[in-house]
Amino acid sequence: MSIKVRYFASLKELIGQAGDDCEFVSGMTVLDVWQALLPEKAMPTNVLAAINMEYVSLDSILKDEDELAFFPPVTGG
Amino acid sequence: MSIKVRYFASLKELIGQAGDDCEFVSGMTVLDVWQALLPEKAMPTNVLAAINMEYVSLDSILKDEDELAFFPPVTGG
Amino acid sequence: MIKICTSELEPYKEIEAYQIQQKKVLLGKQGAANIFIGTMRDFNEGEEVKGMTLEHYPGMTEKQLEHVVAETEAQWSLLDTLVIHRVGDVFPDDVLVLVVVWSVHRGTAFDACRFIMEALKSKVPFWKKEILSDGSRRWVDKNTDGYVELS
Amino acid sequence: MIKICTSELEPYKEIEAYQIQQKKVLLGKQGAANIFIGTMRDFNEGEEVKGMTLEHYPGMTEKQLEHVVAETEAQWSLLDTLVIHRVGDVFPDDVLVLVVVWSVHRGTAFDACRFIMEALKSKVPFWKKEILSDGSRRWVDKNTDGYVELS
Repeated sequence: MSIKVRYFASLKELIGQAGDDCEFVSGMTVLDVWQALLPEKAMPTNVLAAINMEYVSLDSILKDEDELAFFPPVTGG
Repeated sequence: MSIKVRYFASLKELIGQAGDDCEFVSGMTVLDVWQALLPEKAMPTNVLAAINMEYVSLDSILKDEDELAFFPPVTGG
Repeated sequence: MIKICTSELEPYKEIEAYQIQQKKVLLGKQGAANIFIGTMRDFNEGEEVKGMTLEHYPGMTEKQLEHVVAETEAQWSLLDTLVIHRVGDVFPDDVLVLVVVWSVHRGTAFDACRFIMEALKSKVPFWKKEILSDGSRRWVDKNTDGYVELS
Repeated sequence: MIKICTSELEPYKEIEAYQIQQKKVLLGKQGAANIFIGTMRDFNEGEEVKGMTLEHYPGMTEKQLEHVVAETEAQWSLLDTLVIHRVGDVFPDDVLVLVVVWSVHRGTAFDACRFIMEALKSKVPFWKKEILSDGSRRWVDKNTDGYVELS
């Protein structure tokens, strides 16, 4: 009963780790996961989120065993 | 005292020759040269003209020894 | 085809190899190819840059590249596309990205290649961290819009 | 550089050779290259085409290509350009034209490469005569506008 959480790039450095696990609670949103894991860190305004490698909004609801990623704006190319 | 005239592509075939010489007359225009050399051939509406390898309009005035070219719309690339 | 590349990206070798493989799709029909090659510069935002690390999100990067190509193919009639992106440690003059679009007509190839580049730069998870000449490191903040940027 | 080519045009060899020659201009600065390759198709306007002859106006063709490149360089800030056009007898899948633009930023490279292609197709004296499958020959009438063409 958990969500696998991953952080990338500057956000990984800001948080100081590459990922975490979050206990799954039915109906929890992307923002709920951030607040559960990082209660003292305000979410930067430009953070992007993905569930199972697809972009989602912060109010998206998670399912058990989902992979949730947080990362800064992309800068490839 | 002459203008060197050149024809290209489909125009060369239409006229049946690659070029011609035209006696130079002071003040003569591009159109005058066509009419002097090809009195029985109406100029096709899309013909382009160049004097010394630069595009010109049909009322441009020639100088002695100029090279005058007539050709159809370009189709390179 | 899309590909993530962890060592030197040699764009012309990649294109030639791919064209041989895709003969059936291209021969006789290919009227136009538009190719974009993005290369690492030795300066950015007024600072000399010695090197760079390209991070990505394995799995999601490929998935989002596939989405970009699918979206492009839905919008234009293309013969084929090739997108290769470098990851890991890179240095000035290393090729970072290659996009090739083959089509029957030239307008399509130009439009679609540019669309892929813009979508890649705004949607596909890659992140650049630069190493400056004094050894300090900084993350690149965000990509510019390539349709409006000034030269 | 501009060049008229009377035998097989091998675009990637040409680009690689030119890049080595132009190292001083490109190294460190080249952020973007946009490349257009035009290739002969085996059909046109509903007919199978077996071959083609590309006629040009020696002297004027080079002069007008130089004008096109100068006009492009006046409009955008570019590092370098390469334009090569094939003339003479060609067959399906032969490369007819190569345009490369190197610049610092990608928008510039895309815009300038496309501008060169459109200017080349509307202003530079080349003419195509096609050989159809029944052996008959026909002149290509006029070029389309690559900014508005449908795919």
